[in-house]
Amino acid sequence: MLDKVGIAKRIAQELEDGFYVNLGIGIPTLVANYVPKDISIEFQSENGILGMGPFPIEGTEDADLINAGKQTITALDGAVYFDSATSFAMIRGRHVQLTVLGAMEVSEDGDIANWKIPGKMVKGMGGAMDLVASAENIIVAMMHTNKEGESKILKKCTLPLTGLGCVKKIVTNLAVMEVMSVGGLKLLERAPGVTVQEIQAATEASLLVNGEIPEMQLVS
Amino acid sequence: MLDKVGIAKRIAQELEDGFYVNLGIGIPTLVANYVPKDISIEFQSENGILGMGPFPIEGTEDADLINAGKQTITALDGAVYFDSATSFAMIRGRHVQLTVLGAMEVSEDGDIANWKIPGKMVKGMGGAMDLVASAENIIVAMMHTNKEGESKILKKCTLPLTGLGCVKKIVTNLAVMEVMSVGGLKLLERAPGVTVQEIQAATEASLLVNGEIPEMQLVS
Amino acid sequence: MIDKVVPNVHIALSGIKDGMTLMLGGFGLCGIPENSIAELVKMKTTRLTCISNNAGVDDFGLGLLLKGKQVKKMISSYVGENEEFERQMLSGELEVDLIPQGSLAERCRAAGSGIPGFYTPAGYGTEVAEGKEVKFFKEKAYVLETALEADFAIVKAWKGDAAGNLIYKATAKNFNPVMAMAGKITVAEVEELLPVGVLDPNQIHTPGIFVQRIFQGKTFEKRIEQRTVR
Amino acid sequence: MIDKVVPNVHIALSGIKDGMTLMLGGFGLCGIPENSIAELVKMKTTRLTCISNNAGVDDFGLGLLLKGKQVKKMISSYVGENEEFERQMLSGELEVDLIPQGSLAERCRAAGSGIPGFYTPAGYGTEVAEGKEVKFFKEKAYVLETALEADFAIVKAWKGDAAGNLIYKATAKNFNPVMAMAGKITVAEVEELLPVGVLDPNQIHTPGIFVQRIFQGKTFEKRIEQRTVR
Repeated sequence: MLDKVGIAKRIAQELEDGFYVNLGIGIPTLVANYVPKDISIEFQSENGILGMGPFPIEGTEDADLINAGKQTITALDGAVYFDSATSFAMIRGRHVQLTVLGAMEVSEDGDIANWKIPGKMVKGMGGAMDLVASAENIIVAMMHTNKEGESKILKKCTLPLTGLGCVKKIVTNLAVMEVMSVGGLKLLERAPGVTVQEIQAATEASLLVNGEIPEMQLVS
Repeated sequence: MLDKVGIAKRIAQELEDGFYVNLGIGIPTLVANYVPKDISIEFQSENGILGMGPFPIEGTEDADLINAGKQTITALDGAVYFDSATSFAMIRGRHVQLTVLGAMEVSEDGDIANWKIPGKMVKGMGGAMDLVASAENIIVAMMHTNKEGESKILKKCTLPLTGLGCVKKIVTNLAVMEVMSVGGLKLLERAPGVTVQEIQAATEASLLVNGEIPEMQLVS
Repeated sequence: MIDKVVPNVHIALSGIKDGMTLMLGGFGLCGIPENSIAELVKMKTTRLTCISNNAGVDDFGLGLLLKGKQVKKMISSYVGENEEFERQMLSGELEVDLIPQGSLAERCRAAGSGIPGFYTPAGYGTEVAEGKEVKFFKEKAYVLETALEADFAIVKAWKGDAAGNLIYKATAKNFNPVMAMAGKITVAEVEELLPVGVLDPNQIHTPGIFVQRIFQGKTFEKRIEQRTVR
Repeated sequence: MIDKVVPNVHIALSGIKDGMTLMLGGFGLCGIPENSIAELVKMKTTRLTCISNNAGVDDFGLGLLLKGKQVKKMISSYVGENEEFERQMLSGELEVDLIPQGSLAERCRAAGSGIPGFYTPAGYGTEVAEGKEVKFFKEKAYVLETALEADFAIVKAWKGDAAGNLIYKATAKNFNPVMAMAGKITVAEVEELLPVGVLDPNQIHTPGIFVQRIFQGKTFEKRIEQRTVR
């Protein structure tokens, strides 16, 4: 079974040379720490920066330079700042190749719910609805089950949707799954030490298990 | 009767302090030479400059600095360059207060035709359709009649339209007329030495003549 | 040159009345018009509709207007970090309209650009699209979103000149340029107000035509919401 | 940093094939991608659809492609200054689609922004609106215009860096930034190609994400169409 860092490491394997990538808050943010050394990636933050660098060295924080999580950041050489309309032109116009987001629920049709729990304080969708409706490639990073042990990978989402039929791949603490174009999920990989039966037990959605399912290969 | 310079001088009286103004090619361009000294105006050219200055001094022409008529120009202090989408955001968004355009025909409903003569080579509408559809205040600068002496101020335009019901005022070599909100034109001023009868004879459109019509006051 | 300079924030905001709709630039606490917000608190203007990506924190940014119960309605994409906001929203005192961030930005730009409506994929199939026209282009569904106008747009820039030309710094740009286009009256507060002719006309982010009033801000605290270091 | 530099115009334009749709930046002869146009002449690619505000003059700019009968269709707002153009158009060899200039610019931006359609007042009540959907907003009529895509967008900038970031000069900016957003593949030719890190990230007009290939142009004649002096 993976921890959050393990999920991030596995998602980092999905990065390809030349990708512009938008990382959501939470587990997705950790992906930036595990970019393979031999490829070039640029991170876009929807508040208006391309070429986002690491957090600043203490004492050099700049209130005018933050990421979408409102954290102080730095800019790499070649970075560029832009306004919010241009930022979402990049996202909606599919210039960003990969979006990694967290989710509360994902359905077997690739629906995603990650912004609202009825009865609880709603903070808003931020840029999530634009991101999921637009990106060609959306990977969800999430825990497979909730605190009560119930599956978050469902036949149908029960929470209000963020987007319809948009998730392409799901990476959880237990497995890597693909959303098939005909609907339904296909099990691609098992987390280290996790059996297919354990994954099936934790998954409410239809899950196609075809042949031998390999264990994830994670470099430390 | 006015010449082209006279028409330009009369239109210059319509300028108000703080106006951003777009001048079309031909007579409208001349208006820039007669801006009253006591007001501040800025000229927008739709190819991407605000704060357009006079033509350059010989030897200082810059191929990268032109107006919408493709003429070399200069930029005043406070000028700014922008792309074509932003330029038409200014125009469509009604940030430009006054547009002065030439026309082949204008109707009593404020329709304007100035881009196409069937059977002749069509060069295109350029920015004219955006300008007429968007501007709050459009003044047409034109000769009252064509070379055959026929009225260009008509009940209905005969040529393909550039815009529907958009002209607010017409300044010709003979008269100043207003397009009334109920339709029909109202005669506001006579050119020096021109009688109301001469104007009526040269105008096919319905022309309201109410009381004494003053002669234009042009400072030289 | 058309001079847009006003001597202070008081005159810059004159004309703002109870019940008006204001746009306020910024993302989180980054690039917000601090001086204008402080003046709005003093003015005690009420029943405001505020269009802003976020709602500030309890004791800074738009949180200050919420504290004084000056806001009737917030139009935002994310309103997380604010307890008073939560209290007023849950008690029904405060109306909240949540809009996807990209749609919010584009709706501001549309208003400033004379485009009354446009189609976006964002929100299709969700409650955000309820009651909105849906149209298919190349077999994909899009939602019609409309221009979002404001009586006043209040933005914050880094440098500006008397003609109203503005330059923003780093990610403090965010919503400021699109909101600057959308206000019936746009007010800009700047860190540095320069004479006309100093700014390079190639480097201006917001052309002065969009700005009606500009003033030199007195103080910029520029509070950091999430100070993170290596 | 994602490196976009290609060594020359030949490699920059590889993949352009007969029958493709190209966008070409520029207004008149100002800010046109001269080096790329010269290469297209050499490539002898035919049946091109060219989206460009103007069509050049007889012996420069897009006029060179027209002369070689490489263009099947022009999509432009104004095509005045070109005798060969007139001849081909009147003889029916050349299709011409004339679009209001503001709609042309916005349709390019829309394509690059993932907005499949928007409403504009331009052309309502004229032949430009024939067959197009009309919708009323606040009792005013608007026409639906759609995104305009291209296989390749070819733009010309003043300065650029290896990441594809671009800065334009003066009114040579014009259609270049919106077309740069709209190409499936966007090629930028620049007067000055600089190492990454030299350009101020606050002053970039076209973020490198929109550009797939960038090269240093060999020669820039920058011909003046209407030399006017005081």
